[in-house]
Amino acid sequence: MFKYKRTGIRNLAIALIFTVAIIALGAILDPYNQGQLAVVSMLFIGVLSVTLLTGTSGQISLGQGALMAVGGYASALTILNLGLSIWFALVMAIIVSALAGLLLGFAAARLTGPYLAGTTLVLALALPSLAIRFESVLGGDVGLNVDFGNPPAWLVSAFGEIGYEQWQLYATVPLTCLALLATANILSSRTGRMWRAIRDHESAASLMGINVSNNKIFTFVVSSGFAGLSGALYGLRGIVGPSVYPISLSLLLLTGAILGGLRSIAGALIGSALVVFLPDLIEWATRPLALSEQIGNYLPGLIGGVLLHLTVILNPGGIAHALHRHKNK
Amino acid sequence: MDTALTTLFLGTTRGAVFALVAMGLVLVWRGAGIVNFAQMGQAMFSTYIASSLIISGHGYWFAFATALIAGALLGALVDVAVMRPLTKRSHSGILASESMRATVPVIASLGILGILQSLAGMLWAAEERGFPSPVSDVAVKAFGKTAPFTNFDLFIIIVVLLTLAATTLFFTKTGMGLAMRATALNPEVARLSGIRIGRVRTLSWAISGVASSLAGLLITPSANLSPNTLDLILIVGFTAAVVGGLESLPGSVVGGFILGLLIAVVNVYDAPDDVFLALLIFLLVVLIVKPGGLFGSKRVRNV
Amino acid sequence: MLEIRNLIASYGPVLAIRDISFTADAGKITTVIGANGAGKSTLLRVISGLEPATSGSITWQGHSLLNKTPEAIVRLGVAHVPEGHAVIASLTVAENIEMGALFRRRAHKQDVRVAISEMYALFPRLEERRNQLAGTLSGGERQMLAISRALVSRPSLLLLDEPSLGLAPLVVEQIIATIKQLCISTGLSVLLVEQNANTALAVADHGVLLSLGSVVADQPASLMRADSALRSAYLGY
Amino acid sequence: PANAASDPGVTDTEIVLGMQLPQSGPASPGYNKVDDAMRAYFDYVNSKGGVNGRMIRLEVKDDAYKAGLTVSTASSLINKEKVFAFVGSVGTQTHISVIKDINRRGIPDIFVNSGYSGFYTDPKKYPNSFGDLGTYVVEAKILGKYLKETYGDKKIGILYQTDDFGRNAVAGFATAGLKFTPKETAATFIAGTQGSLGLVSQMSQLKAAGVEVVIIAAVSSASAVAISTAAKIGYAPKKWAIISVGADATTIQGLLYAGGVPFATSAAMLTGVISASHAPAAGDSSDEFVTAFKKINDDFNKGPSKAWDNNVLQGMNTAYLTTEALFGVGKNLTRKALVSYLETKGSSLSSAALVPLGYSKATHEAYTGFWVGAYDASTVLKPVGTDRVVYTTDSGSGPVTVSTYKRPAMPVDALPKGA
Amino acid sequence: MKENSLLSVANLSVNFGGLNALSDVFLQVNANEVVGLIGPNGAGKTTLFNAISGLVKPSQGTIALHGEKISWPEPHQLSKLAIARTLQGVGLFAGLTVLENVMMGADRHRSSHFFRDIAGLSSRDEARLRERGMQALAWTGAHTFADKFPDQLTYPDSKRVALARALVLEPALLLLDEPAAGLGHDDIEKLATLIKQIKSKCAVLVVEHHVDFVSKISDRVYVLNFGKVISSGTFGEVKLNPEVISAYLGASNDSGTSSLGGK
Ligand SMILES: Nc1ncnc2c1ncn2[C@@H]1O[C@H](COP(=O)(O)OP(=O)(O)OP(=O)(O)O)[C@@H](O)[C@H]1O
Ligand SMILES: Nc1ncnc2c1ncn2[C@@H]1O[C@H](COP(=O)(O)OP(=O)(O)OP(=O)(O)O)[C@@H](O)[C@H]1O
Ligand SMILES: [Mg+2]
Ligand SMILES: [Mg+2]
Repeated sequence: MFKYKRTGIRNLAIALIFTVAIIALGAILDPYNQGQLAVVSMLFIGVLSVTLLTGTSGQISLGQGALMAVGGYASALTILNLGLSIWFALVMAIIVSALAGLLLGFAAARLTGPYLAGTTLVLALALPSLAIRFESVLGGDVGLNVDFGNPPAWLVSAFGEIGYEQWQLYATVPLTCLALLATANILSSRTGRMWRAIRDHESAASLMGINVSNNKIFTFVVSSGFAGLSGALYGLRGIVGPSVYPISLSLLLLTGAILGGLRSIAGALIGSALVVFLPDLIEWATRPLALSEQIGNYLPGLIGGVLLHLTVILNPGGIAHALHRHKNK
Repeated sequence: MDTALTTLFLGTTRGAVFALVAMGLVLVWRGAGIVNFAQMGQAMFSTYIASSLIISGHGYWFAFATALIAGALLGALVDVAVMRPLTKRSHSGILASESMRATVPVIASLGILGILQSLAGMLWAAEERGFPSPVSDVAVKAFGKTAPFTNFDLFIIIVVLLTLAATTLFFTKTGMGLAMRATALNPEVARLSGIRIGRVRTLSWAISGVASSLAGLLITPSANLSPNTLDLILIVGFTAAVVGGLESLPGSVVGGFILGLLIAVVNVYDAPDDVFLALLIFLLVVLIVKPGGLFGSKRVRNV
Repeated sequence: MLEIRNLIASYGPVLAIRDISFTADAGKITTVIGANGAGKSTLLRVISGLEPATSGSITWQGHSLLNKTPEAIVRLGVAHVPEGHAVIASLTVAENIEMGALFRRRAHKQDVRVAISEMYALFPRLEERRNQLAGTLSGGERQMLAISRALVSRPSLLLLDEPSLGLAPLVVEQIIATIKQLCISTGLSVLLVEQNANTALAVADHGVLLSLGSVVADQPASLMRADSALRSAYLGY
Repeated sequence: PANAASDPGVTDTEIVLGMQLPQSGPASPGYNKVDDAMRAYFDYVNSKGGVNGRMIRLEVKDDAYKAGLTVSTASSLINKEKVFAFVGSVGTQTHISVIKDINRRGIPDIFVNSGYSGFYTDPKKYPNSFGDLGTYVVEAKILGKYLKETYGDKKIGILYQTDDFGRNAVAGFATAGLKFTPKETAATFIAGTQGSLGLVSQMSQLKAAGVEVVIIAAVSSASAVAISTAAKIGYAPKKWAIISVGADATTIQGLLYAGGVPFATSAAMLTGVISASHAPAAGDSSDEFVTAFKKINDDFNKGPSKAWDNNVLQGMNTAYLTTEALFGVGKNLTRKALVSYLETKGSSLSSAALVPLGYSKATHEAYTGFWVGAYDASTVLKPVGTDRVVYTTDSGSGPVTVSTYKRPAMPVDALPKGA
Repeated sequence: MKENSLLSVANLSVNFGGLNALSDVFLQVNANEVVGLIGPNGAGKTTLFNAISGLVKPSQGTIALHGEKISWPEPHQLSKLAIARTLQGVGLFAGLTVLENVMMGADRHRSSHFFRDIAGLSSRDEARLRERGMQALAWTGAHTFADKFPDQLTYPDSKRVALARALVLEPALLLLDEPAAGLGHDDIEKLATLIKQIKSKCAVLVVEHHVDFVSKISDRVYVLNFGKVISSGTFGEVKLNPEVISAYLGASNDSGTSSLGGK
């Protein structure tokens, strides 16, 4: 029994180790890969939102990209219109996207499987047209310019010259760490257990006194908060606009979650790294073949599709599951 | 008045194509219990095949028939290569819960979509293409006035209604139709009843492949063909299918026409920018008011 | 004659059937009894092709049933009513019954119609509910439907997995009587799996007692019924 | 801060340039030819010994028109490929996501293939970014003036895509005095949707409103759909006018051909259609630039489709300008030097264009002039009058005047050595 | 109506379209009493359960708990009303361990909430739930496989877990729908013993076709036929009722029940 008492501390330790590892890795990588690692950290949060929503509570969303967009716009508007710092903007992003998740959740709670998938897909499609509809506020298709700005002076004086990509990474990692910790805590506590129960057997869960529809909505809210944070960070790389959050972004998150392992945090990390580095990997591997551009450009899409397909057929638990069978079931 | 009439016709003809897409979705749903998000990828692929044939000098109807056959083959291929292995998996681990069993095929079909679009990109991406229509696509003239629809529009509507009639009869009146429904609903019991579920499933995928290829062939003449153009149609078609209840073929057709009209009305009386927003709102309203769709069976409270 | 030789089957690492051999005579009721988890249902599932066998042989009237799909096995005249209420909830009662006869609909059009009406005669309750969705039937009604679905294919071998489950005593009696009747009049062979050893042995001609996936007794039902030592050793009473 | 010794991407033997554009995905058709054309021209330059002994290498990254990806591909070009400068990047929405970063790093961002005026009109904001197209506003002002003068008595309407391109065009027409009423003489659609949803309601709307002159501010694939749709619904406006981006005859005819419209028919449909250009028409075989570029394209283009069209001409011209500027800066090639060269001498760079670049310390707008033409029966854009009159104006509210620029002749080896 | 009755159903009718699944049903369950509900297939037993647990809406009549009328409760409110119900079949959560399954039932006694969970501050509460879960498992004799997953259990064992999960809710009324179905003789015996023990904790209403089992465990039984109560009383009383014999037990009652219903 004793070991259970310490899950909170164990999770904290894991999150801190993760942070230190990423920061250390960031220090030795070249700027391009620092940037890529920053994207991994950002999308990791987004993939965690899928882990929570789909892996834990069994609801599928093809519209996480749209919720990322909500977070992105909320933070951009906070920065540009209220003149507040990016940290405050990120909090706003979480709050506003969680509210959007609440709205969506009301519909989602009544839907299952393919219905939910399709509805969220329509959402992903429809949301960008809001940017055009309310062009004066949301900047139309040109979007809103925001960025991470420059690293604070104390950081530079402590660590010396910090490149832009490196700063993106360092600014993101603490938030990723928090998201990781929060997810780990949710999964190892009653909340996560409750969501899993709903996923496995709705009516049995309701007989246990769980208000199934409220909890499904709530899962959407929490997951949307994660997605919003991820989207805000993603937008801070340069711009918040419709072309930053296309439908394919939602699919990218899902792909990452599936490839890595839908039910585990490690899987989410592996999956995010995979989707970000896959194109680089493919390019590196096919360079000797001197493929034509037309083939080369579509190759990541093809291989991504094939991987997704093979994972689902051969190993639906994803890489994490293959590495560590029977855990995090 | 004139505008209203135009809107009505526009909505009806567009709606007919959406109906066809929705029917393709419903066919697979009823035959295999899966919503096939790769469907318009398949349609795109077979339309490209037709287009390449036409460009290289073959006749339209030859290309048309080839595309339908290609659609059927692609549908069958998707079934054999993807969905069969998926259904053979034991229901343990991640597939232990029903919600995941409903989710995983969706993901698999998205994988197929990615593969098809990338392949089409590699093969044909250099430019966007037009696509010809089989019958005169020029506004019908009567009593010295131009009607707001073309022969091709009439052709589409007739094709859709015929397809609806044929498939409805097929499902409700034939043994194969019953076999398909049984297979989708409970494969184990179906097999124990002597139904060859492998064949039945493949057949329903093939039929759906034909329906969606047909949709591809009929929609591209009024638009263009590129690896991604049919994505939007799929989303509209999906919405139509859900509005119709996903179970019911007539429902999907009605859903298609409703959405065609909705989109026409938004286009004409509001702004095209709002089409997808309108789609989302409409879908949400339908699902909240009638979660099973307009024609879906009422879901009972159940433990 | 159903002949099973050295049959082994497992679920992954779990060995559910370890080396089973016995024969079931044509036109007779053979009952397979045993405690929970003895492997009774697995045995039936292997015979009907739902689960693969690891090794061994199963032959029915000279046809090997091994490595055949369930749908092929049904066509050899082997019908299986699995555990639980195996009906299709979203189809109507009539459609469920019709489904059982689908594969014979071309070759035996006339007879299928007759078979269907026989089922309604057997279970009038189902006729009343013809157009109701099977999912809204009561538990017992569903079991009746499952049995009808199997019988309507005019099987020569019927695999029944706990048919009494959820049925009122009266109905159980009636079903057993019907099956017995069919055995006599049409030469139907039955492999009956039951928890309820007494009921089963009372109607069966022959009994096979399983324990932990192996056959521990294989003898005429009347003998087995009388053997209280056997019962208390393997069935707990 | 760049200095001669340490500027990346330049060695004694090589200059590395970077470009990003949508080569795959929904936004790629047409544009995916620009990079192949540029590379063909650079290969030609290299075959002639390069620029001051340096071979030009063009690194191209596909961003699939996803701005999120653009940030990564830009970083890859900067940090991995270590490009000296960005050249000819395509895509307004995607370029916005990186323009600030590129400028902050002091990397030249030259000949950007976007007509969005926001990139160029304030050099203090983006000191290193220079345009390559005339802005949509300029073109619309000039085209608008012509249409108003010629068809002022007719009902004029517009079909435009609701993005910066369409809206800039509408703004330009408004400056020229052409105003449109939404839902009546102005029809809109979301960029990219015409490929799947068609434009029937838009064309029906214009028809119902009795529009006699239809302006199209959309990409070529949409123009093709618009024109063929109008034919289908029995709508025959007296005049079509298409903004140059959407008026590539080759693309339109190709689309229509695949749609079963023979080239002869589509040529007839296009005959008389009005458009504008800052350069000679792609089909103008009497133009020395066109013939020279066409030959280079035939000899050097290795892309999947090297069919000659406006996109190829545009790519060739961009590469030509780039070569000219690199020669112009001279042996001591630094980023600072390139930027200051373009700012001070850029306006005297010559190219196929019939107007000079508008570069100055005050603005980095590219071409400030257009000539108005109409397609002839062989789908070559011909001046509307007897002579080609090039007009010039700015992206603001300045007047439209006749340009006096005379394009310098092309060097015989098609290699510009700098202004 | 008796004062001390825990559950009292009065005058209850349920219709499905034209079908009267229940008509004018009166039924009472007192505290610490096991009441059996028997009747032919389709008599309306499950429907009565469904009405009590809010899954079908009665067309008339009242259902009262501790004398207070309840109507159309949402399934998740049942546990607040101190009603627990097992599912026909088993209905365990496949992705949760046995212990976690039971901890779900203990949830009613939690003191943690989302924000404490997300901050990682609920380990003490977890420990408490775990302890309760283990107790309940021990009660039904299922504690030895606390860390297994449901698909690793035998059928009788998973039934035990399901029972533990219902008991840990500490219900006042436990509804059991065919708990003995599919169980072997031994396990039925054990279940019967268990239910007799449960009686000290709560009242039990049980639907079962296993007549022997019903006779063994129930203090009183109600017999339903065609939606109506045709008889009630101790099992010994009702089994002599000719109507019950002809509708349910069968004519061969004396010899038959023993052979059909077990030993
Ligand atoms: N799907 C499965 N996966 C893994 N093991 C299984 C599976 N089904 C059954 N088993 C195991 O196989 C063994 C035999 O099970 P089977 O269902 O055949 O027994 P049974 O005699 O029919 O029992 P019951 O009377 O409970 O129906 C048991 O140990 C059981 O736990
Ligand atoms: N949703 C429904 N729609 C229509 N009829 C229904 C519905 N639910 C139940 N019925 C009918 O009501 C009757 C009573 O069903 P119920 O399930 O209560 O029977 P039961 O007594 O539990 O029988 P069993 O012992 O066989 O489980 C049955 O005839 C059944 O067909
Ligand atoms: Mg069994
Ligand atoms: Mg019941």
